[in-house]
Amino acid sequence: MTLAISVRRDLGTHHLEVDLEVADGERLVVIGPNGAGKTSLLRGVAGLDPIGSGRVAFGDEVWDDTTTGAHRPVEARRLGIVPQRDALLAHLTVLDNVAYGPRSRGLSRHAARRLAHDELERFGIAHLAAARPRSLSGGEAQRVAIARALIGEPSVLLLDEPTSALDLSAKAGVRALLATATTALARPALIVTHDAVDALTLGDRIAVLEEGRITQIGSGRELAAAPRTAYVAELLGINLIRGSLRGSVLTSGIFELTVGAHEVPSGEAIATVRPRSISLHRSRPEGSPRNVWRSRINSIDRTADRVRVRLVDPVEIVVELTSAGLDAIGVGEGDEVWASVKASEVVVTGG
Amino acid sequence: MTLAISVRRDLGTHHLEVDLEVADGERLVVIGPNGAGKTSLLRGVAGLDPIGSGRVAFGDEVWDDTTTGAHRPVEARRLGIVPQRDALLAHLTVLDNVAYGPRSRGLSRHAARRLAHDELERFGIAHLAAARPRSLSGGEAQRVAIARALIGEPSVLLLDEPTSALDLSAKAGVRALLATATTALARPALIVTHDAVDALTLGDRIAVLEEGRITQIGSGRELAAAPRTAYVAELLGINLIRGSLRGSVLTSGIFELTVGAHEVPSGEAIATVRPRSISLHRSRPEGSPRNVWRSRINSIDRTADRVRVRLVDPVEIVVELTSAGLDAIGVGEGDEVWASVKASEVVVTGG
Amino acid sequence: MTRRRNVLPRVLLVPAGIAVALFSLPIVALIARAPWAELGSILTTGDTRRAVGLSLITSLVTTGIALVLGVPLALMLARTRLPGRRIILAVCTLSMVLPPVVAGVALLSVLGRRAPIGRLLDDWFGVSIPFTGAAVVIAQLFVAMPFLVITLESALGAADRGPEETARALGARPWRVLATVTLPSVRSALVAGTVLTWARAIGEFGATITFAGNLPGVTRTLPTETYLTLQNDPDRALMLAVIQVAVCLGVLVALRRRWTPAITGGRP
Amino acid sequence: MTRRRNVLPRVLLVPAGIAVALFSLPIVALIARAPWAELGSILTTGDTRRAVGLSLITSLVTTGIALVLGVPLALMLARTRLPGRRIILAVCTLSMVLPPVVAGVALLSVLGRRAPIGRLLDDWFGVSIPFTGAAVVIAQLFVAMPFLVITLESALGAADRGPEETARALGARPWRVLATVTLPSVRSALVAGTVLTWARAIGEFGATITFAGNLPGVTRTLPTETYLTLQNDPDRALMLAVIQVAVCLGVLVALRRRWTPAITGGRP
Amino acid sequence: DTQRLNVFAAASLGPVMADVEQEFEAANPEVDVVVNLAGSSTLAAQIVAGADAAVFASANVAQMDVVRDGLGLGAATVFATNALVIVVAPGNPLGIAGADDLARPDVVVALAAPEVPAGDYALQMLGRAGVEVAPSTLELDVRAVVTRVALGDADAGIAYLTDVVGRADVAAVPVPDDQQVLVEYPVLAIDPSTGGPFVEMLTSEIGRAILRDAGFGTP
Ligand SMILES: Nc1ncnc2c1ncn2[C@@H]1O[C@H](COP(=O)(O)OP(=O)(O)OP(=O)(O)O)[C@@H](O)[C@H]1O
Ligand SMILES: Nc1ncnc2c1ncn2[C@@H]1O[C@H](COP(=O)(O)OP(=O)(O)OP(=O)(O)O)[C@@H](O)[C@H]1O
Ligand SMILES: [Mg+2]
Ligand SMILES: [Mg+2]
Repeated sequence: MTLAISVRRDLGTHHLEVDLEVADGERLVVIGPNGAGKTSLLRGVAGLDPIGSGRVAFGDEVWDDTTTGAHRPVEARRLGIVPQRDALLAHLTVLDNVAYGPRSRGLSRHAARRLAHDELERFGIAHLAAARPRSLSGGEAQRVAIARALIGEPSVLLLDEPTSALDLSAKAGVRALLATATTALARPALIVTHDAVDALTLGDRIAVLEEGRITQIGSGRELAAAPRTAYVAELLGINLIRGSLRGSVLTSGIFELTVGAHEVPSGEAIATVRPRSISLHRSRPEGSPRNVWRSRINSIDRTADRVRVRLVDPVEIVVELTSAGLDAIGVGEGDEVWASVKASEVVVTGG
Repeated sequence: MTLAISVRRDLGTHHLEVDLEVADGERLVVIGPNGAGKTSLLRGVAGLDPIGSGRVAFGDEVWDDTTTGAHRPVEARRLGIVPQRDALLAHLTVLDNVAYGPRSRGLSRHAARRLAHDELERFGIAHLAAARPRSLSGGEAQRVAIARALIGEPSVLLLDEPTSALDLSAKAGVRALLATATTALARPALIVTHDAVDALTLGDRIAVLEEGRITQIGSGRELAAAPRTAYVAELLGINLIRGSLRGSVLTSGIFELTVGAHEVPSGEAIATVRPRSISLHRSRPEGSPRNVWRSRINSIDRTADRVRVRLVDPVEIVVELTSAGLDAIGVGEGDEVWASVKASEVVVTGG
Repeated sequence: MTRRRNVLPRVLLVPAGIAVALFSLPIVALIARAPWAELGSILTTGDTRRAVGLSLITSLVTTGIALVLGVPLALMLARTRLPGRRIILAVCTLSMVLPPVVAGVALLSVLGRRAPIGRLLDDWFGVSIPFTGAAVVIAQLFVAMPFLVITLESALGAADRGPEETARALGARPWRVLATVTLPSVRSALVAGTVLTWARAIGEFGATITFAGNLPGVTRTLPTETYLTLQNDPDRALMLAVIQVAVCLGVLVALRRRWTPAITGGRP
Repeated sequence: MTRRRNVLPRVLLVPAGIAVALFSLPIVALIARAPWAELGSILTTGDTRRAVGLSLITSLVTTGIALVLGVPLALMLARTRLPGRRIILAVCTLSMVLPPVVAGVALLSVLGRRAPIGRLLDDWFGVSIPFTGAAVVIAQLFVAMPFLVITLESALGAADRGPEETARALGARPWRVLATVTLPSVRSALVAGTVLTWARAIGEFGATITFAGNLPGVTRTLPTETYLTLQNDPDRALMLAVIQVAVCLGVLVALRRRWTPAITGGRP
Repeated sequence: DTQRLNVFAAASLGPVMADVEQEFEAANPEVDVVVNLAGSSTLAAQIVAGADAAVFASANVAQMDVVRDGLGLGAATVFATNALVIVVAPGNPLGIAGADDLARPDVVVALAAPEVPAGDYALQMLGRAGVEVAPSTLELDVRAVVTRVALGDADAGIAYLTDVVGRADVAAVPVPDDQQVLVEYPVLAIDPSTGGPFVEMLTSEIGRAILRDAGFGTP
């Protein structure tokens, strides 16, 4: 059964206006900047926050409809839910937290605890069964909350940043468990995350929510192929420059970029450049690249063997190179550098 | 002044045993798996949790010494602190939360609010000044908490997963602000994180905490060059195999790996292999690689253009390849594959 | 977990000490002045034992009924947008404000034999409430239940609603939310309100005597007995008061044993 | 924020309704029976006005002192590991359990001119407490302060300690933590306890008349006046009780106006 | 500069004391009379505990004796008397004619508790009448007995004559002389120099007239 969502709600600084459908067995990831309204959307679908005006339906079960006033209370929606904060019931043990749902749906205490225990084992946290939430570490608490959401046979999964407190291997483990569980359940799952790997790994489709509106929706591959906004591009580690195209030159403010072969008509257009295809130089480089400009290093993010250098002025661009490569140039934050990229590496799409 | 920490405390399932020094102006990142004791360590240093037995001193100020019973109360330690959860005071506005520290240290209400307002502006969240914490999104709340920690002139910064709820661009921004602020302050900073980019970008040194003990400490470069534990290796995206070395063969259980040229004596040894140097094949490959084995795909993590394939059986190994590369092989989770790596790509160090 | 440092300003010990003195000195004086020699004779008196028994039974019944009626009322006041919310809260408080004797008269004006409702009860069921144990309980309820309602209402109003939302999201129906989340989250206020109600009920005297009357074994509670004895034999009355204090202390300590660990258990 | 759905089981309306009836019917009956024709003459009587004034002043003074003494005591009980913690809590409760007249006798046994402390005060400072306004306040304190202490102690015990830790970590010293975090976090219990204390104090009568006497303009409070009038002119006494109810309602509504927004303001 | 005179008087004497106070202050402008009204036993306890009382007017001899014993004082003066009556509803619907009718099973009787004077007197009276009564309640003071009958929860009770004088919501059935008991109100000047004049006025013709108006007898 399909989860059909249509929500219009005032969030103070902006409006939440979302229309979405999540099919049975589909994992829809909602990703977006802080304050975009992801949590508000999820809580609206759950029935915990008002939806303003609109309609939420699961198959032919109407959960909320502000035109008819129909409302199905939260507890009757059979949700598997991980709230963004304060997920656990503080006065219950971990075991009883996980057993709470099954017990609420009518299982005996014994059966519910048994089920909960199995679930905890699946998550490798059975040793925490008797602990109280207050004494758990952040990551432990989050794993308990996820276990609790997956237990029983929820109709719809609503997970709000389920992996934000997890360490790397726990993240991978939880992602695998989530993938298995949602596939086995064959129910709609709505997953909010900030983590691009979560989104690309788990999301059958990814909806990008910015300032209350969905700016792009599609598979990870589709998004990576043609990111529509700077946020998506940054998320996927791609540079995006909006500008006006005339012939083979895209102009964005005072910045001009010669682009590769294309069939895009003149006018508003988007150019994307992979961070690895840009080179950095200490002084003006000689040679073939058509695009060469002077810029300043704003910040440098490091991973084990690579660095991502963020340039600002005249345009924001991220450049990825090896640590050794950066050392060879010998520049740091705040320094001036020259950047270059071949026109053939600049892909242009319609605006 | 140096922050000298020596803590021995029972954490229930394991012991926290940490000796650390953080120099003035140094950013020490503590990273480790969930439940390792990072938060307990930070709270111990802050004076919020007992340190069990041991000593915490900042320069010649003794903050805690269980042999003499000396204790400096939390409020007299002039901390800049971001707790892992429930950071904000729920009954105060955002502005008053940020102004709380300066006000507590004697500033007039007006001056404290003015300072707080400036700090909020620096973080780009001045529009939230009048909001109550309950109405903030997760990421907004976290930014407020960080702003609050950096205000005034704290002696020591203690930040517990300060970026976990932030979106990608906020993360980069906050990292930059943190770097600037700590450099300007020239005070010890202890930063707990799960995020390898945070650690490598911010950490002058990185301390790896596993099961209550520090298993490795050094600069990011040092860690990347010779990871000592599977956790560090995974964090940095490197494969690590412990085994016993005899000549050019490292044996780990039933798995044998031919390693590159080395001068390591026989016995316990560690081999590291970069995920990109391993190839995957649908059927047994012909040709030069010395190491070829059959394995099974446990999980696949995706980024925009690359995938990380986790193999299990007979040994846990992560392989990184392009999405296109994986598509070309045409395998998925649970499938059997062949893996190969050249001996020269397997680096061995002493155990 | 080891040494936990005092986070309170030291000076607070001074007013706290004065408060303790204010509470304890009169009790100590009472105990000191009481004629302990008479204890045996008082304890073996049938009147005293009947009064103690009646006081215990009626006050516990009152407390039970107060819970059954007062908890729902507190929930309604705190959790729904009842129109007359504030007025009801204020009216609850008024019964504490009335001098108990007036409270008794007010009760008689409703449930007395000639009063509107009392007459109906008498005509239809032949039931007359004054001069019965039921009247004692009603009088105690009227003056003591507000403590439960007001204490609980304030705690419910202040309690975080997050856990209730979580419980509902996990599929818990209203009754289950109430039993497993709402009430446990205000447990200490519930205990405090119950103790206050019970203590006020067992000490009640003015409203009881006015509404229920005073017949040994039926409506003569320990406070009434004490008051009467005070008329002729003040010393013996002090001994009765000491017995009252001892009985209450016994019940409180027994209750605290059962309740306190549950309250403080969660805190490190 | 728009429609918030009822999360309480509907059936709870039944007991809640009974509770409201129990509280309100006697008050309604009182108002119905009171001789409203006499209202004018009563209100213009100097005695009544003096009694109302005295009741208001003493009960408010009592409430103020109860806050000054009771809040520190509640803090000590809830936040430190005082050795006699439970005993002190139980003793607080005992003063509620004593019949008020006995409480008055107990106070006389400590502060009477012939009693240990009273004699010292008399000898050293020439101060005699009984039959003064101070005695009225002391009697009210003795019976009313426990409500504040117990309500507040339970709320403090249940309150999350996290915010206090945060405040300290931000550099707040104990007094500041108290004023900006601890007390605000139990604000609704503080209000409830204060209201209970004030209501009990302004309704106090047995301990007052015994310990402080019944001197017009000095120690004759409204409940005492009502009691006396009840002896000689019961109808007029009912009218006095209605005046008492009206005065209290006025104060409560005035207080609620000031307090309630602060309490409920945070909740959506 | 006025001199203060504290009169401790039984609550039932309230209206009488108010009138005497007026007369006394008129005659002695330099004196401010303050009347402290409460139950006799409360007053006795207060005086024994050291209260600054110049005059004690008790509703019964026993509490006066408590004070005399406690302070070692001489004899008191009886200044007023009272008589018992049977209180019934207005119009006496149950036709209660005397003590015998109080034993009828259909009559709900309220008495004062034997521990308080009115209850003691009532028992004496019933004893003289040779009637055994099973009361429904033993009130703590005699006014409560009247209230019971006035509200209709009791059909009859035994109270003082002064309790029913001037009341329309109850009626009184007189008690024959052979069953009547002697109810005496003693007064004592605890501080003879200041309290003496007040006691004098109370026992003078002025005081007696006030007492008679309120329904008391005067010795
Ligand atoms: N009750 C409320 N009152 C006022 N504003 C609110 C309320 N709830 C949410 N908002 C505002 O709505 C916006 C969206 O909040 P929401 O929690 O949905 O964001 P989010 O996308 O989940 O962000 P994050 O990634 O930081 O968790 C925020 O700017 C927040 O301040
Ligand atoms: N008060 C306590 N009582 C019992 N166990 C505790 C208590 N506090 C912490 N622990 C245990 O100590 C361990 C370390 O907890 P801590 O919060 O320090 O972990 P962490 O390294 O911060 O983990 P995370 O990354 O998940 O936040 C956990 O296993 C936790 O369950
Ligand atoms: Mg959110
Ligand atoms: Mg932690």
